[in-house]
This record gives sequence, C-alpha cells and structure tokens, in this order.
Amino acid sequence: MSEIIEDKATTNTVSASVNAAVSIESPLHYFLGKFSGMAQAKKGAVGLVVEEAGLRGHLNLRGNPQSELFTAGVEQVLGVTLPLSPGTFETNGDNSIYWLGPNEWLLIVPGGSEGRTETALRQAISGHIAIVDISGGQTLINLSGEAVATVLKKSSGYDFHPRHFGPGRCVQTTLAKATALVSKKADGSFDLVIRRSFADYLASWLLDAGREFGCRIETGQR
Amino acid sequence: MLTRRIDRGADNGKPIYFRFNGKRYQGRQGDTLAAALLANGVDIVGRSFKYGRPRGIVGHGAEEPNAIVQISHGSQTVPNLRATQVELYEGLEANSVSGWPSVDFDIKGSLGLLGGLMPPGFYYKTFMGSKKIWEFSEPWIRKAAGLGRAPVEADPDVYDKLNQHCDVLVVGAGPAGLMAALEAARTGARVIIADEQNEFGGSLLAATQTLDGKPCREWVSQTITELSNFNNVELLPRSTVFGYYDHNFLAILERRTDHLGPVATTGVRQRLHRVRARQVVLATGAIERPLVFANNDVPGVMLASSVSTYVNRYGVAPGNKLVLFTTNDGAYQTAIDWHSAGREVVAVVDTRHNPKGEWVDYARKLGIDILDGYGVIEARGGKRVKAALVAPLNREGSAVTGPPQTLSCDLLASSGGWSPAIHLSSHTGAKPVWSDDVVGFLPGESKQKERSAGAANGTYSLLGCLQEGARAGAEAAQQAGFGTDTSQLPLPKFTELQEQPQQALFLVPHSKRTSRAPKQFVDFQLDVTAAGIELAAREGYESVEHVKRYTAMGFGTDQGKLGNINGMAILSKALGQGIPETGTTIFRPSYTPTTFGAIAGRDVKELFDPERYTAMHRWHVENGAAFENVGQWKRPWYFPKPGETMHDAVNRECLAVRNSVGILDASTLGKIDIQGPDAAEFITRIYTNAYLKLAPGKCRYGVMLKEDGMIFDDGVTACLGENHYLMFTTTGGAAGVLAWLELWQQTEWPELEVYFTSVTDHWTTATVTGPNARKVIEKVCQDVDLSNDSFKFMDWRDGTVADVKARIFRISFTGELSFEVNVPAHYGRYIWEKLIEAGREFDITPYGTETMHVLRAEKGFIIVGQDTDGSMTPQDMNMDWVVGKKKAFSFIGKRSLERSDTVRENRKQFVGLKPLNEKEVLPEGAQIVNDPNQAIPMDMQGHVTSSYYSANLGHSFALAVVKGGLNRMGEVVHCPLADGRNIAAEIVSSVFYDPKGDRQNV
Amino acid sequence: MLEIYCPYCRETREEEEFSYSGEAHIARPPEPEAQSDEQWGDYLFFRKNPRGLHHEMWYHQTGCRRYFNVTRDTVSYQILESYPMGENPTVTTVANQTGDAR
Amino acid sequence: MKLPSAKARYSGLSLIKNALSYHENWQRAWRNPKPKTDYDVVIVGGGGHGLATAYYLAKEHGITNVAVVEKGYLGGGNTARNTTIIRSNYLWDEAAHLYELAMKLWEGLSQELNFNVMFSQRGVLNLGHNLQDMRDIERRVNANRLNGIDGEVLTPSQIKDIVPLLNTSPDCRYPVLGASWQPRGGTARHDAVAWGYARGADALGVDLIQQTEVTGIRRQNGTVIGVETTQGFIGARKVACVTAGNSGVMAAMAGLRLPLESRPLQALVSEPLKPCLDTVVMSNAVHGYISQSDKGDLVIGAGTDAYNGYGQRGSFHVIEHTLQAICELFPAFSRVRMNRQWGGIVDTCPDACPVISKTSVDGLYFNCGWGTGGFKATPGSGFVFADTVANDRPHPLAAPFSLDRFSSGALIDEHGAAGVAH
Repeated sequence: MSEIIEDKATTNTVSASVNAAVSIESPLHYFLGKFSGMAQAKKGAVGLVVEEAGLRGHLNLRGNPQSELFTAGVEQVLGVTLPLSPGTFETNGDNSIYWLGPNEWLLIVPGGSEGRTETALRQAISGHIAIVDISGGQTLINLSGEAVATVLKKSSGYDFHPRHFGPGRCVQTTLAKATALVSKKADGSFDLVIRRSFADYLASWLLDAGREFGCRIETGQR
Repeated sequence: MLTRRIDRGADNGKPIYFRFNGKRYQGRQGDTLAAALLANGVDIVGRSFKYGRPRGIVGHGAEEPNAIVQISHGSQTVPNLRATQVELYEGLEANSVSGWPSVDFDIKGSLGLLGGLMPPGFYYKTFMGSKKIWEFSEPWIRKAAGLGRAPVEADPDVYDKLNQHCDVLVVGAGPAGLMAALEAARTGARVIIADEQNEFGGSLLAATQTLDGKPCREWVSQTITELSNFNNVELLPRSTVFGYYDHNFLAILERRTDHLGPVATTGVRQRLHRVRARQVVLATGAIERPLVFANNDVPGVMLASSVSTYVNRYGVAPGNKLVLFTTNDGAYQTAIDWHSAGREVVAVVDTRHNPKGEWVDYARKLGIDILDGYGVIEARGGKRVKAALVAPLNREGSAVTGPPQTLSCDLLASSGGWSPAIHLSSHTGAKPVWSDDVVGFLPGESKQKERSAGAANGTYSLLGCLQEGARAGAEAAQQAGFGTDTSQLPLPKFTELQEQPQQALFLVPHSKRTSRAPKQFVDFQLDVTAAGIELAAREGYESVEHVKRYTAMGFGTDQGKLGNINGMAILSKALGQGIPETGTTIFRPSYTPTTFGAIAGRDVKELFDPERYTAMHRWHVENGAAFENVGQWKRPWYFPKPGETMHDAVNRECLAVRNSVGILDASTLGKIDIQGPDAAEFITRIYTNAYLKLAPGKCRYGVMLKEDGMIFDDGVTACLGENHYLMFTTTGGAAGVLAWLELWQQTEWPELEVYFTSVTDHWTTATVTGPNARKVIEKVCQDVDLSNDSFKFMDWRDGTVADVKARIFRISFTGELSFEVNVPAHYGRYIWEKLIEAGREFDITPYGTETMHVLRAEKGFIIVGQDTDGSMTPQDMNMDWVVGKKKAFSFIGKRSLERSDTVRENRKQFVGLKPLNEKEVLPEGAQIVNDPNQAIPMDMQGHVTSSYYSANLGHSFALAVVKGGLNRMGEVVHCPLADGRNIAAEIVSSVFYDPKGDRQNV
Repeated sequence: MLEIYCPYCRETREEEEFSYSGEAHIARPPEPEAQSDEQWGDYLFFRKNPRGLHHEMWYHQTGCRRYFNVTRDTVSYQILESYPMGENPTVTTVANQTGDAR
Repeated sequence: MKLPSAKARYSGLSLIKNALSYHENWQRAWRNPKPKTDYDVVIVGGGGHGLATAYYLAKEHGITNVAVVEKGYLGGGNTARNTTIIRSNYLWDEAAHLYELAMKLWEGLSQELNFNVMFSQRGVLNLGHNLQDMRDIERRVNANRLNGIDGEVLTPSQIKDIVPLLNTSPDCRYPVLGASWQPRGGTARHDAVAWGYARGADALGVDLIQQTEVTGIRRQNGTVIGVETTQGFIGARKVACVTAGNSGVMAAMAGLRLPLESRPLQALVSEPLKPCLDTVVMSNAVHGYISQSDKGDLVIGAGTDAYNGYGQRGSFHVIEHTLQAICELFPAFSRVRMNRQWGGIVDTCPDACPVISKTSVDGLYFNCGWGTGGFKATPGSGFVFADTVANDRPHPLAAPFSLDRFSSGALIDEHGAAGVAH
C-alpha cells in the first residue's frame, strides 16, 4: 500500500514542540488564571497549599512484569526500579514509576523528555508491550500543609493514615466524584495525578475543602 | 410555690435569653431548650397529632415525642427539632409545630368528641363515597397533618464529610463507652468515640454516685482528659451514629455549630463522618419505658429518669409534688433525687407487692411513702397533671382489685423499666432477642464485627457497665489486631445498691376496660392508644407490622423509642401470646433524623457533578459560546453573535461550513489507544466490520453492538502502525467502551495480546471542515502533502501544524472536506487559535454541537443515543453495509441479529422525513401515524429522532424510525401533535445532502 | 456498603471504586450460530440470581482496571473470597442456601 | 362458615355507629382460616399483586375456591416498601396499555373495594435536564397522547407554578429544561391497597393464609398438583406465583429459571412537614424522585444497588447521591431531615418490563419482574394475571410480557427510552 507512513515505529509521541513561541498550557491554567495565589487564609493561616507541577512527561507503560528483559530494560532507561508491589512507586528525583495495575505503570519524566524516553524504551524492551504518551491528558498537583490529611479525608474513602499509607505508597482511587493517583512523598506531602478535563472541578473541590483551614493554590516550578 | 430552679451556687450557668412561641424567657448556659422551658414553668409545648391534646415534655433526649419545635426563621429555620436536644443559645427562637390557633388553645383539642370518630384506620373507612369527596377532603387532611414547616429559601449553610477509618469505633460515651474507648486506646488501636450529647458521660452526668470518692462528673472529665491525650483517639461529641451499614460502615452526624445559633454559623454546620471501623463497640445505653395508663399524656407526666436528669444535671425541678410510679427498683433514685432537692415526694407507687431490697429500704429511711401493690391507673388534670388516681392491683398487675384513691400532685413520673437502645445492632440485620429477665429486647447475634456493652446489652448496674465496657473495648481492639483481649485498667471504687427483680408490666389496668377507659397512650406523637392496638387486633390486623402500619405506631419522628415495646406487649396480650411470638422490632436508620444537606455534603451546587472542560474551554467562554451539557462535559452548543437568536446563529454556522469553512472543538470524543499483536483481531471481534486488513495510515468507521445485537456505540478506528490502533468513541460512550473492551479481553479472550489505554484527555481535536478546509490547513502545515491524491478521505497523517507535531485525520462528520487536527492538549488552545487565524481570510466560523447535529443529519449520519435507543440493530438503521457477514469470528452481537424478532420485516427502520410544508420543523420525539384521523389509541408507526431546519437545503427535514420504512419511500405519514396540529411528511432517504458523498472526497 | 478485596491491588477498597459486572463464569458459546434462539436467549438473559452464595464479577474501575471474581452471600452481603479471572471459586456451598443451583 | 359478603360496609355512618359502642363491634377485615386440602387456584405471595389477582379471580371469573399463601404477613413485601407513585405514562404501547388499565382501575378502586386507598391524583412531573431528556420526554408524551393517556410537555415556568420550591434557575449544574406532566398520576396509600384487596377477596370467599411458607411445588407428569408448605401439602389445580424478589427461588422449585435479577431499591422519608409539595417530581438525569405523603413526610425514592442482593437495606452512597439530587432540585429541603430509610427487593428483567406468563409446567403461572414499577401496576397486574390464570392463556394485554420474548428478542425496552421505570 502506498500510504504507509515512513516511520514504522508506532510512536505516538508528538508533544515536543519545535518552536519556543508556541504557547503551552497546563490543565490548570484556566483555573490558576482565575484564582492563582488566592489565599483563603483563616487568621492568616494556610493549612493547605495546592501546587500544580504541570507539563511533565507522562507515559503509560504496559508489559509483563515476569519478563526480566522487560523489568531490566525499564530500569536501564529510567534509572528507576520498576515497582512490582501493588500500590508503590519508585523515584530517583527526575523519573518516577508508579504501579497502576499488575501490568500497568505510570512513568513521570521531566517535561519534554517523554519522546526520548519512549524511543529509548522501545529500543530497550520488546514483545507484548505498550507505551502511550498521555502527557497532555493529565497533570500533577502537590498537596501540602497541616490540613492535607483532613482534606484527603474529605475527598476520598481511601485510608491515607500514615500507618497504612507511608512514603513510597501510591493508590489510584476516587477523589470527590473524579479519580486520582495519590502518592505520598518522603517530605510528607501528597502528589495527585489527575485527568485534564477534571482538573478545574478537582481544583474547585480542593479549594472548597481547604477553605476552613485557609488555603493557597499556585503554579509550581516546571 | 417554689421556683423551678434549684440553686447550685457557682454551678449556675450564666443567663441566656430566648423566645418560645413569641414570648421571651430566661434560661441558663448549659440548658437544653426543654430544661429552660421546664424551668420557666412552660407546661404545654405542643398539641397531639390527631386529637389536639395538650402535650408537655416527657423525656430528656432522643426519645422525646412531644416537644417538637421549629427553630429560627427564614432560610435558616429548622423544623421538627426535639427541645430536649436543642442547646440553648442567646437569642434562640423556637415555636411549637402544632396547635391551632395556639398550643394553649387548640380547636381540635377542644372538640373532644372527634376523638371517638377517629379510631385507627378511620380514613380507610370513610371519605370515599365518591372520588369527589376524597378529592375535597384530602387537602384538609394534609393540612391538619405534618409537623413543622420546610424552609422556602435555599439553605445558606455548608456541610461536609470526612471519610474515617478506625480500628475501634465506640458508640456512646457513657460509663461503658468511656471504659471501652480507654481500653482500646491503650492498645494503640485507632479509636473513635462518638456521643450524641454535647458532653461525654451519658448517665453519669445526672448521677449522684461518687466514684473513687469523687463526684461522677470528675471521673468523667478525668477520663476524657486521658482519652484526649492519646493521639490515636478522636473524640466526637454532638455526634450521632445514625446508621450501621454493611461491612462495618457507620454514618455519624456531627453537629458543629447548631448550638451556637445561626449568627455563629460561619464554618461547617454539620459534618457527616463516614466510618469504616474494623470493630465496633455499641455502648448506646437504654431508654426508659413509660407505663401506659389513662391520660398518661397530660403535661406533667414524665419519665422517671428524665425527672432525675433535669434535677441533677440541669438544676431544674419540673414541679413540686411528685408521684413516682414504678415497676422496678432503679426508679426509686428519682424519688430520692427529688427528696434531696428538697421537694415533696407524695408517694412512690410500686406495682410490686411487698418489694424488698436496698432501694426500697433506703427510700423508706428517707421517709418516703411507698404504696406497694398499687398502680396509677389514671392521671387527672387538663393542661397540667393535678392528681394521680391510684388503685390496688393484683399480683400479675392485670386487674384493679380495689377502689381507687386520689393522690394530689403536679408531677407524675413513671418507669416501666428500660429498653436497651439496640437500634444500631438492629440495623445490621441482627434479630433482637426478648429477655424476660431484662424485660426488653437484647441485641441479637452479631452479624457484623460488633458487640454491645452496658445498658445497651441489658446491663444496668454501674459496675456492670464499667466492666462490660472495659471488656468490650479490649476485645474489640484485640480482634482488630491490638493488645490482648483482657481488660487492664483499674475500675473506680464505689458502692451501689443492689436491685431486686422488676415486674414486667406495660399497660396498667383501669377499672374500665381498655376500650372504654380514658385514652391510654402508647405512641404519644401519633396518638396511638392501647385501645387502638386492641382494636387493630380485633379487626384482623394481627401481625405486629400490620398493627404498626394500621395505627401508625412508631412512625413518628421518635420512631417509637418510647412506645414500641409497650405497643408490642399490649398486642401480645390482645392476641394471647408472648412478646417473642408477636415479633421483634426492626429498626432502620436513621437513629435520629439526619439533615439532608449533611448527607449530601459538599457535592451540591457547582460541585454537584464534575464539569469537564476541553483545553479550548476558556476560548469558548471568551467568545460567547452557549453551552450544552453532554454527560459531564460542557460543549459549545452554538456561538451567537450579538443580537442573534439560536436559530440565526445555527443557520449562519451551517451555511459557513458548507460554503467556506468551519471549526469545531471535537475533543470530547472518547479515544482509546490499542496496542498488541492481537489488536486487529480483537477490534474485529468487537466491531461489526473487519479490521484485519486495515493498513497503517487508514481509518475505518465501525459500529459496536451489545451481545443482544443492539447498537451501543460507533466511531472511527485508525491503524497507527503495525499492532497499533486508535479508536474513537462517542463522547458519552468513552468510559463504557473502555470497560467493555477490557471486559472481553480480560474475561473471555485473555489469550489475545492487546492493551487499551484511554487517551481521551491527552488529545485535543480541532475539526476544520468545509470546502476551504484544505486551504486553511495548508497555511499552517507544510510537511504533509494535503492533496486529495496522497491524503485521501479516511486517511490520517502525522505532521506539523503551526510548529506543533500533530496528527491529522481526514474523516468527516459533516460530509464536507474535513481535517481533524489532533494535538496533545497542552497545545489545544494554541492550535485552535492558530487555525482560526489561518482561516480568517475564509471567514472560518467556529460552530457548536447544534450545527454539528444539523450538518450530520443532512448527511443521514446517526447519533447513537439520539437516533438509536438501545432497541435498534445496524439493519434497522439501514447500515447493513457496516456488518461484516463473512468474518471468521462471530462478532459480538451477531447471533442476536438472527433471532425471530430481529429479522422481522416490519421493524422500525431509519429513514428521512420531509415535511410537506417546507417551513414546518417537526418536533423531535413526534410520533408517526398513517392516518391522523383514526381513533385513539392510534397505531403508531415510529417517531422522529432528529429534526431541523436546514439553511443549506432551504427546507426543514427530519430523521425518523418508521415501521418497514425502507420500503415505504414516497409515502406520506402524519405526526399529530399535542397542540392539535398535524404535520404531514413524506418518507424519503435519510441522506438529504450530497447523496453520493462527493464533497468529502474532494 | 461493601468493602471489596481486589486481588490485584491486594487491598480492601471501598465499593465506590468498583463496578458490578454480573454473574461470573458465564462462558460465551464457542459457536453462537449453532445455538437455538432459546439457548442463545438463555446465555443472554437468564441468570442464577440466588438467595445466598453468588459468584460475580467486579471491575476495579477507579483502581487497577482489572476484572476479578468475588464470592458473596446475597443475603448477608458477606464476601467470602476474591479471585482472579480464570480461576475457580474455593467457596461453593454455604449452609442453608436456598435458590437455584444451575 | 359465615362468608364475609355480609360484611358491614365502611362509611362515615358506620364510624359514628361504632363510636357509640366504643369501637368494640368492628368486624374483622379478613378471616384467618386454616388451609383447606384442595383449591382451584393457589396464589403464592400475599402482596398487592397476589391479593389483587385473588380478588379479580373471584370477582371477574367466579373462581372463589382460592387460597393466597403468604410466608409473612399480607402486604409485607414490596407493597410495604415502595414510594407509592402511580402513573401510566410509559413509552411503549405494550407497557402503556397495561399501566393505563391499572390507572383506570385505580380511579375507581376505593369505591369498588369500599376501602379508601387514598388514591390522590396530584399529578406526576418527569423533569428533563438536557436536550436528549427533552427529546425523550417529547417522544413519550406524544406516544402517551396517541395511546389515550394524558400528558403534556411543560416549560420551566409552568413547572415553577406547580412546584414553587423547585430550583428552575438556568444557572444550576443541571438546569430544568422542561418536564412531562401526567395530571392523572399521583400516589396512593400503599398498605391500604393490600388491605383493601385482602378484605375484598376475603369477602368473596378467598382464603388468606398468612405465616405459611411455600417450600415446594408438587408436579405430576409435568402438571402442577399443589404446593408444599410449612403447614403441609395444599392441593391446587393451578399455582400462580406472585412473589416479586423471591420469584427466582420459586421458579427453581419447579425446575424453571427466570431472566431476573433481584436488587435492593432504596427509599427514605423525611420527618412530617406541613404541605409544601403538591405533586410527584421525578428526575432521571439527576436521579431522585420525591412526593409528600398525606401525613406530611417527603417520600424520596433512590436508585437500586448496582449488584444483586436480598438484604432489605442498601448502599449508603446511593442515599447520598439521591439526597444530593434532591438538594440540587430543592435547595430549601437541605435543612429537612431524613427520618427513616429502607430497601425493598425488586426483581428486574433485562428490559425493565414484567413477566406475566404461563410456563412450561402446566398449571403454573408467573407474574414477576416488575422491577421498580410494581406498585403502580397493582390493579392492572392482578386483573390481567387473574384472566391469564382463569383461562390458561395470556390476557391480550399480558401477551407481550410472556417469557418467550427473551428468545425471540421481542423485548419491550423501557430502560433505554423511559429511563428509570419507577
């Protein structure tokens, strides 16, 4: 057939822009445009800080965890061990891998490196795998502050108590009437990975939940 | 007359002013509204439901049936609160919910005669001579019923929820609950202890006992301090555990600001705690049972324990001269408390003959008169009790054995023993068990991970409660994985009097038989009497459920907390059987009424349901789009220019697309990335047509059926490369289709190697469509050969659009030359604006879903869910061409297409309709008949699924499903409308525009 | 309100995370065309609906997106086991069960 | 035995008369007989449908040698647990005709039974919140009118006139775009329906046997000969099962299967309030329906649980969701309080329509699968089922509801078009 596209590799990563003038918007840009930095402080206190760490590279990875070639290949490319225990994640600061399911992981890499990462992964691993760039479809927000545990309790039925959910744990669960991948970082704060189309709703929800403690929403560093 | 306040010196709370039925009163800090009303000598707080009889305060907590009040006014009014549970605050306004014209003088009540005409079930027996009579009577019946008034303004308050997890939940913070919580906390278990009252302590708050030589209250506050010091314990006062659901899920309503009054309501008014508890201790206490005697509803007749509570806890003496009527030792406490408060105890009337024991001796020692073997058979008095009529009873308490005598009094307290508060255990489905020893129902065998302790378990001695609580706490913690199951804490030291057995007595005999005696009330709120229950039984309503429903017993806001056991006992006697044979009580949530707003939580108003936005949403808002709700998505419906109606805007948008170029935000379509060696095989099994030969760079339209053969979704699937596909779904179908694919792969064909990933949110889609579409794309995309020869209809290409790597699909939902530009959503708005910029010279027109609908309808393209309804096959939709009959695998739904009903000739089929009057637009949903003049019921042939005016065609048109429609081209059918019009239309092909499909191929 | 153990996440999670997918262990007939209308109707619509032990499928919709099986008592709602697709239940009888045993 | 046909009629006069004798002389509403050894028809299930079947068997077909065998007490199942809504505005002809027959019977039921079932034709509104809702409403109302069923499509302002407390602001999350309105719809006193039919059937000689569970269906050569019960064997030429949620269990006794799934449907009531809602308001899109009883309670219907179950309780989040919908529709009700919640077990067919059918066993009949639509159908269901049993062939209105539709594919899909068929 004549129409076959030149690149046989089935990459669908097209997010790298070639021109710096191209404007790029994180999922929360609209919300932040309306509310950025708004401190709903109660007597000056800020119990909850919501910070978007947008525009990172997000890749969905599927494959067989029993295959050593697969696990070793991923580790070699990312520099992070593929987490095999349910509900855990591994990170080296730049790259993180979250367990999503028995054959499914989320990779978060520095923004702009998702294309390179995908290509490198496709070179390192083979067989029945899937790598899908979903960078545009989600964003990461960090929740910190004294009230964060209460705000999570308001939002999700999952038990985020430190006895049950320590640093290194992650979980995909319901958050308000949407879903999120929630993980706990070593500094005690929580990262949420949420879907783009639900971002405004969830930001409104979190702000509303944090109102009684005083809260601030802002853009983090890229 | 003595004042109703007992001076407690330094413990007297500060004065608080409030209003009741318009009159200003003074209460004290710490009072409930009921306590303050009693202190002010307010006897009548309401009128009874059916007979309008004056009613006073009976109890002191959740059991109160009479003192139902409306608090506050305007948007913050709350109907139907119990005065016994309303904490007093400055400026509180309360009103009775019954009584007309006022509670002190009530018309219904003064017509005593009516009582006789209103036995249980009277309304089933009358008002039905004709339909008219009932239609006339019902509004009056409704008006007479009901308690408080619903607010008429939106609720200004905020409610929220906390999802809690704990190892041990202790319900009730009386002696048993406090011990249980302490024991469990000590093991390190996560503990929550909740109590409905404003302070912890339960019965200890009104007890005169000393523990370790100190007043009870001191032991309570010491224990609370100890509990608060654990960081693994959460204390929830003012928190009612109102429901116990499956898998140890319990719901708690915490009242956070109600006690401060509406002015103070700045935070969360009420909070719902949704608790998953590993183990539960139910230390919910017990509710005292009143005795049923004639006129036992006269104000001034109260529960014995309530009298004690008002005296000891609130410093209020609700009268001067007390007659205490009891069947048990425990109630003697009330006479003793009254005596200690310096008031007159006229007599203790004890139904037992020669009661002996420590309590009786103690009372005698204090000089209290005891009439044993007697019963109060009737209360005397109108608006306040004036006397008790007492008479000797036989040993069984079943008959009056001598002439009655009158004891003058203004307060008549009664105790028929206690009913354990087994409500929560009953919610779990545990069947309550009758105990002759306790004279009450005990919690049944546990169905969940719970145990009861203390009075809730029928254990009434303080020592027993403390011991049982401690044991339960330790056991619960141990079963949740903490500590050992033996209690470790020392119990306080104290002495208590030992109780002798009580007498099981419910209905006190009268010298007249029940049907003729003055009313003996069982359920105060709903005016259910002993005679009513006996009558129900006589009429054949023998099951306890029948009796409850026929008499309405237990259906009040107190849910029969005082009356149900008495009622069951009276029924048992009427039927000549025991209480266990008569039945058990089945309680359902809520334990006490629970605010709707709190159950709804924060998921109201703008947070009621997520609003989903595309990456271009801000642009749409800024450019004046009118939005349509499509599922949770907000989609631009049309883009009106100043002064335009919807009709104008849609016509303009439609013409622009057909004549030049338009642009649509199509980002909401579901998109699923499919990878794996068996991807093509899998898709071929799911869709009706074949995908095995679809080459990379190509797209194909498919229809998905449920296994019953009915259309479920449709969309285009593109082959991205070897073993790699991208499937588009309908906007509404995205999540359902992904689950559907996963279902078949994971459950039926795990051997097929294929992975699915949702990329709906990743890609933003801008559809550029119209004869000038190519010219627009050419301006921003240089690295793709856009010519028709090399980039054909139903192809896709990767390229760069305005410096962003994009994927372009040449697929069309308008029938025009179309390019669907997909970019990662971060670039969505940027690309959208760039495309509009590029299209400016062609007057590129943004359009919304309405124009999209019109344009696709002109082409006869279906919308699943609008043109189909779950009962349409591809053949019905004239889409036989999409069904691959030669596929090796019997695709999902195929077999169902061959059933006798699905191959039927005259099924409804998808056709076009052209109204004979070209300007008349058929309403969508109009029904189609052959003959509009036929008699009703008419023989309906089908209905209009889509209908529009087409600016391009210059006439109106519609899509419809019509019985056998595909063979009826040219026939005229009719749509008789509700407004009397009849619109005639000709059956035509469903493709109105460019039937050969040339325009999309240019 | 159920708490369901997901054999893949190896945790007990709230009911809200899952969606129910009907009776388990209903195999699609290998040759649908060879089925009579009655047999096919049976496969499509007729279910055990027992009062008691029920083997059923659940989808961990907002979790790991895996389907798995659960053995549940439809009267007490007690969940007796969760097990992956392709495996057989280990709990198949319960005392006092009534209902259809197909 | 004195047949209660001599039963004194209820009236205002009889109330006065009995009041004078302290209500000591009221007759039993129905007898409490011992089962006979043999009946022409045994009806299993003493709910509204079963009792109505017995009543119409006796009244319309002269078959009075009938027993109704009930394992608990009369009307104790779904009859006692529903939200009492009555309407007949169903989409499809088959369903519409059946429910309209019921509606016509409702309209004269209190008079016919001499028992006030408090049928209150206060109207039923079905709200539309999006464009597709409005298309469906238009379609249904048009179909109803051409089927002779009253119906109108109302605008938001017309709705506001009927329900002043409803939030018709265009700014809310799911604004009300319009509604269908059936003025003849309304509510009835659910328990009274069972009791009225029971008293009526008893008066015609039917034996109502309570606290007796059917434990088996005895057959001989493929024909029914009676039922095993906890009171022993009761012979019967015909056995008619009307056991709602337990139908699957009954069918299994005869070696049959039914296309049913049983699930709890939840409902709740508020505390009694002065009249504030004069009609029935239903909303499929935001999922809640509400009316106010004569006693003053707001009666609110929630959804069914998503999974099968026989526990007469349900998942709490179903209630939460429903009350969110109610607060969305009626922001003023947010401060009103839930007094009681419960669940009833509904048996639902794949097409949300009932099964009224003969079976492959001679003399065995089933009437089940009413799902969430059972109460409103009570008189019609009993009427056509009695006819089906009496004549051993489907009543014309019952014919489309035979079991064979599940193999032919002739489903009557009220799911898709009418939404939730409450």
